[in-house]
Amino acid sequence: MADLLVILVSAIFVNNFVLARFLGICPFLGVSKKVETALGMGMAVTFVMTVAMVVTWFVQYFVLIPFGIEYLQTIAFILVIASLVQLVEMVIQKVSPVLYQSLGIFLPLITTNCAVLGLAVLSIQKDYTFLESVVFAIGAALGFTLALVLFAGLRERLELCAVPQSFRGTAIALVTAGLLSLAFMGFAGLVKG
Amino acid sequence: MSQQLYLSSSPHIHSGETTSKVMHAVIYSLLPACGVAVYFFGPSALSVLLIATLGCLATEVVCQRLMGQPVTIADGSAAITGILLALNLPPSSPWWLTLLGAVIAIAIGKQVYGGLGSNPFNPALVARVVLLISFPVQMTTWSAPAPLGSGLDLVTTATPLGAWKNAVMLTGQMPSDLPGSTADYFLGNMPGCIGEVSALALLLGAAYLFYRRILTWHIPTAFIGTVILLSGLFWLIDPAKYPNPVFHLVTGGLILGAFYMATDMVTTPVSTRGMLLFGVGCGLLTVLIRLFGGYPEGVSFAILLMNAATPLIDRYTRPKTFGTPGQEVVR
Amino acid sequence: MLAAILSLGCIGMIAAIALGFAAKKFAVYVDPRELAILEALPGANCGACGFPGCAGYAKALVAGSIDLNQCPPGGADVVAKLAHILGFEASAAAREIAVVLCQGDNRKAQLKYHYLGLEDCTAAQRIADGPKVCPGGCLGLASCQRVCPFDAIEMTADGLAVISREKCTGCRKCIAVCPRKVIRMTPSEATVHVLCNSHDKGALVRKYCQIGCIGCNICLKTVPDAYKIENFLAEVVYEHDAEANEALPKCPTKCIRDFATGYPEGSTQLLASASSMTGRQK
Amino acid sequence: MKLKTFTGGIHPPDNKQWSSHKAIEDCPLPAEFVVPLAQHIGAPSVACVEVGQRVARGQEIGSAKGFVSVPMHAPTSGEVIAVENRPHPWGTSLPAVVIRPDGEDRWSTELQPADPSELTPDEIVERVRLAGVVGMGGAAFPAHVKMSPPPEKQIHTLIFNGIECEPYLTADHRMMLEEPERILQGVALLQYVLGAERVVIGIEANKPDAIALLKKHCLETPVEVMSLEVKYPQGAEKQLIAAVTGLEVPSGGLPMDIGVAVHNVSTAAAITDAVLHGRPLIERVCTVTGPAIREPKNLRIRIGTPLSHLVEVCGGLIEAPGKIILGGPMMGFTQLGFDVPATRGTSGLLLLRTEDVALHAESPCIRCARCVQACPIKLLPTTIAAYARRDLLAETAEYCVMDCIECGSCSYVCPATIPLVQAIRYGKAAILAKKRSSQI
Repeated sequence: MADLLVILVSAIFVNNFVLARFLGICPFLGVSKKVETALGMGMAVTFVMTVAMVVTWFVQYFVLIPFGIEYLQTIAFILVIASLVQLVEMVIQKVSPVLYQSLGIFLPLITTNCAVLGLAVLSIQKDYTFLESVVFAIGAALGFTLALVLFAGLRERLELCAVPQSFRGTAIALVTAGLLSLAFMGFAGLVKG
Repeated sequence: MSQQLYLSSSPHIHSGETTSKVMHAVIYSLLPACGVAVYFFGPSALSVLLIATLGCLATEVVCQRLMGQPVTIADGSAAITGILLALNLPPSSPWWLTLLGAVIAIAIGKQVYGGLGSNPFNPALVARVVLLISFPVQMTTWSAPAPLGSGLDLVTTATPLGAWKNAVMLTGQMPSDLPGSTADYFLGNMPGCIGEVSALALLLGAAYLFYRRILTWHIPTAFIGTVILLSGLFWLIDPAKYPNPVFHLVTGGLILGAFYMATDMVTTPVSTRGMLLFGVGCGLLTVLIRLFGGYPEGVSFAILLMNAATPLIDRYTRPKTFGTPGQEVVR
Repeated sequence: MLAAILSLGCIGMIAAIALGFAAKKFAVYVDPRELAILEALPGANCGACGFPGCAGYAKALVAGSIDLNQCPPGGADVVAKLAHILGFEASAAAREIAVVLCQGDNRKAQLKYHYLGLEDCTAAQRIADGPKVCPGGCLGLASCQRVCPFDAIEMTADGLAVISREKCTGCRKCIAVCPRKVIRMTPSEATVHVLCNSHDKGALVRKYCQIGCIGCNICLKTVPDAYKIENFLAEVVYEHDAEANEALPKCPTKCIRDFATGYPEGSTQLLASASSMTGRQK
Repeated sequence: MKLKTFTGGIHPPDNKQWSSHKAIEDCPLPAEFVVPLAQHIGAPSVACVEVGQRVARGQEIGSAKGFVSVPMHAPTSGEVIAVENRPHPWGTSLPAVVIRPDGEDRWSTELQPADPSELTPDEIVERVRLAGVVGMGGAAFPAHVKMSPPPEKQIHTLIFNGIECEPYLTADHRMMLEEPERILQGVALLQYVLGAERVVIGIEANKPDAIALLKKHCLETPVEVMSLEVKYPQGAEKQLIAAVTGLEVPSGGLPMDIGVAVHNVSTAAAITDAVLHGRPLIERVCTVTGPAIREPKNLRIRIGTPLSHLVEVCGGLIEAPGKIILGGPMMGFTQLGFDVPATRGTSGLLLLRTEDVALHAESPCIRCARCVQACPIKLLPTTIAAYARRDLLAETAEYCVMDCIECGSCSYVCPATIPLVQAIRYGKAAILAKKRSSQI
């Protein structure tokens, strides 16, 4: 139980996917202009990460290892994750237009996101059990959401600031992301994860 | 006659308080702490103070010139950043480190965001954290104080918090011989950053700011209160391992942070509840990092992290508008 | 090797079948024309069409509830493309650009009072009808400049808005925001304009502005077809303005300007090229 | 004992020493009266006299148009010399009736005194309406509208506003000192009409003489004289209600929604005149003050007196003024010159020297939150202003811009001297314009 907590805290704060591992930077910069959309994106990522983790774990231990083809891990994971996300998107669009409006538009963005793939690869590397993998996925996703929402808040505020012309937009966003990452380094050593 | 007339929208009178008056008051309030630092650490502290302040002013001028904006160093905000940065550096900082810090603080911490009022993070803390991560050796080389006239030389030693952390890392126990007494810590007779050594001088300055109504009680109280409560809790659980709350209070940068860094208006929430929340957050993170983190001192990181959360805090702690029922409107 | 090919192939096959099945089973129809139109539009999301962004305009076009020529930034090119997509013949919308009908900057036109407060024309206009004596002149507080999505408006050092003839796309946002209605849409080929917006009598205009139209009728007498005068204010008749510039040297207050020869005084904008400015096709 | 008040607010120097000790003087008649037809909130009245017509003092010269409107009356007897657009304190030229006095100052014979004990509440309200009485605190909202709430909104508390929290102004203060009977008669009439159980006269603690005097007069009556903490904007309707009763007028609502009605003490005096003597509202007390005027005074002026005449009566100017303000310095309107007339809402004429005009250049917001602390409505003025200035109307509206009472507290305390109130007004106007255009 304590192990699971360590994994969770480590994934959220200490080894935050965005701010410490620098994974998933594309949606971090792309979908962080408004807090609402950032929250939506965070939920979408949480959902996809958890589902992808489950599927890739099974692929790893029931397909790749039995057949001795672990070297195809990356390709196999991309294949599985991409089609999974596509599938989920289509289903949501048809079944629940309301949910699709709030969540669905983000799904294509995460299809082959490095954060999702990185999560799968990392948890296999660390030899996590199934349960640990799922907790790790949730922690990573929550960390991603936290970073995204914090960042979106900052960017909303920057909209009202007199940022010099040459720094507007992505430039200042990257500077801010850097500083946010610096602040997160304060968590270093908090837990050994 | 109408040529001389001024017309404007109401109101037509003003309190007379201006940004530069506020900034200058903050500078005055920091002078006692600077004085104590120079007394205990001698010329090296003075040079760090001067280099940091002048460096900040110069960087501000260069940035504003480059961007074709009016130069506004007279408002005193850059000087405050410089002084606060110096107060957050070890007295033995080499000149290039101090200067680099000044440039980072103003250029990256402030001017790229559009100057005064736009920066989301406290510029002095941005610089301190960048330096701490980039130059850990220089930034953690501390000198024991050598009061003017005592004839002592500056000797390298560890800060009380650092000594505690080392001992706990090695033995899991509180060290038996922490340097100095609580009274020493309070007066400033201990190794540490230039500005964090004398709680007394900082409190004097803060009292002046309270008198001028530039500081409100919310953030310092919530910050320090949380630190005392939480560290007290751990102390009660295991006094052999965790230091008592007073130790937390007077060593390290808590007083400096709580009264001067966490109350930087630009980077903190505007509503009362927001300020309290901000202070509590700072306190929590400070204790967590101090007791369990890799760094012996967590005040800077805690404040920066809460700076990052400020827009969200502002958003969710809007005061209840007069005449609206119950819960405030949250988007 | 075989295992690798087979297992990956199987995974791929399963995914493909699932996706194919889902695509059929869960299909949601989106009009392909809508996507094509969105592609063709400039994508500035300026809102000049009156819809929230280009996507909204595209939807409305497909629904057939709106004309093709509602996108000024796109100009004739886009109209042609849209017509092609929707199967119409193009009815080219004439390109119009906005012109500030005033040259009375803070040096040439008198002020009523010193204005203190918000740097915004609408806000200033609410205080005793604005700080300029002239009831129609440019207030110079840059409301139009801030609202222009194309960075086409320059404020001179003496507080006069000047619109770039190259950058203006005719989106009319400045017209909507100007509290004095001193900006007007004109045919883009017309270069001669009477730059005054005051309907006051000549004697009064002379008192407060050095460069205002005093309604003296000289331009009308010089080139009768090209001008008309209403309420002491001359105006170019853009349908017959071929010889309008002949009145220029006669105008006693120099309130008529031919943009082919340059922008109003104080503007740092230069004519992009002589050919594009003087190229009045006949 | 801690005095009651509201939360938020500011403490500007009150500067009432210029005129608070000066007894009210009758202002001599000017050479010409300009009576604007729009002087109140609501529909302007319509001129019902012609050029050349002789009018008597108190005769109707503009008739009300609609329920939220009041008639206008001749301030003195004389000849109508013009009905045309004249400069108006609101900043533009608006229709006005111009009257040249004949010096006789003859009352109209149509005015009938009445015994209030024989009048029904409806008849009293009608007499108030015919007399054109409006709120005299500054907003000039027709009084009869406030006196006839819909039947489902029973008024339980009636508050009289003797706060006069605007710096410099002393007109209400002098009224309370010199004419307490007139005020209290009006108080009794209003209580009778509205049937309120509780009647409170709220006065700020900086007018101890007025508090003592009114307390003495109210000894035998159910009227309660309440001393309130000195704080601006205590005199704002919603803030006064909060201070006295602890109730909050709902956002977008009216005091009558929570069973409260607020009237100015001077309005009460005007109601007395209207009901007892049938006299319309043609005069009011106005404080002429400020560092640029030679002799600050409290003047009883006729409505329509040009400001230039007031300046003359007060000994002229010491120097050319930097700002001419109608009303108080916190919410008054600057004027282009002295050719505009005083209206029913003119509580003061304040003349500032050029050196008194706050000329600080605006600097960036440092988020010091003073505006947030000062706002009596608990808004975030700096945030609203920032959104409004960028024309982000949805966000502006969401931060409750429409609840702003434009008291000016935020601008007063802002160390960056940002024109917060003006930006908020701008945002409000833009939102209203958008609403209107979407309705059409």
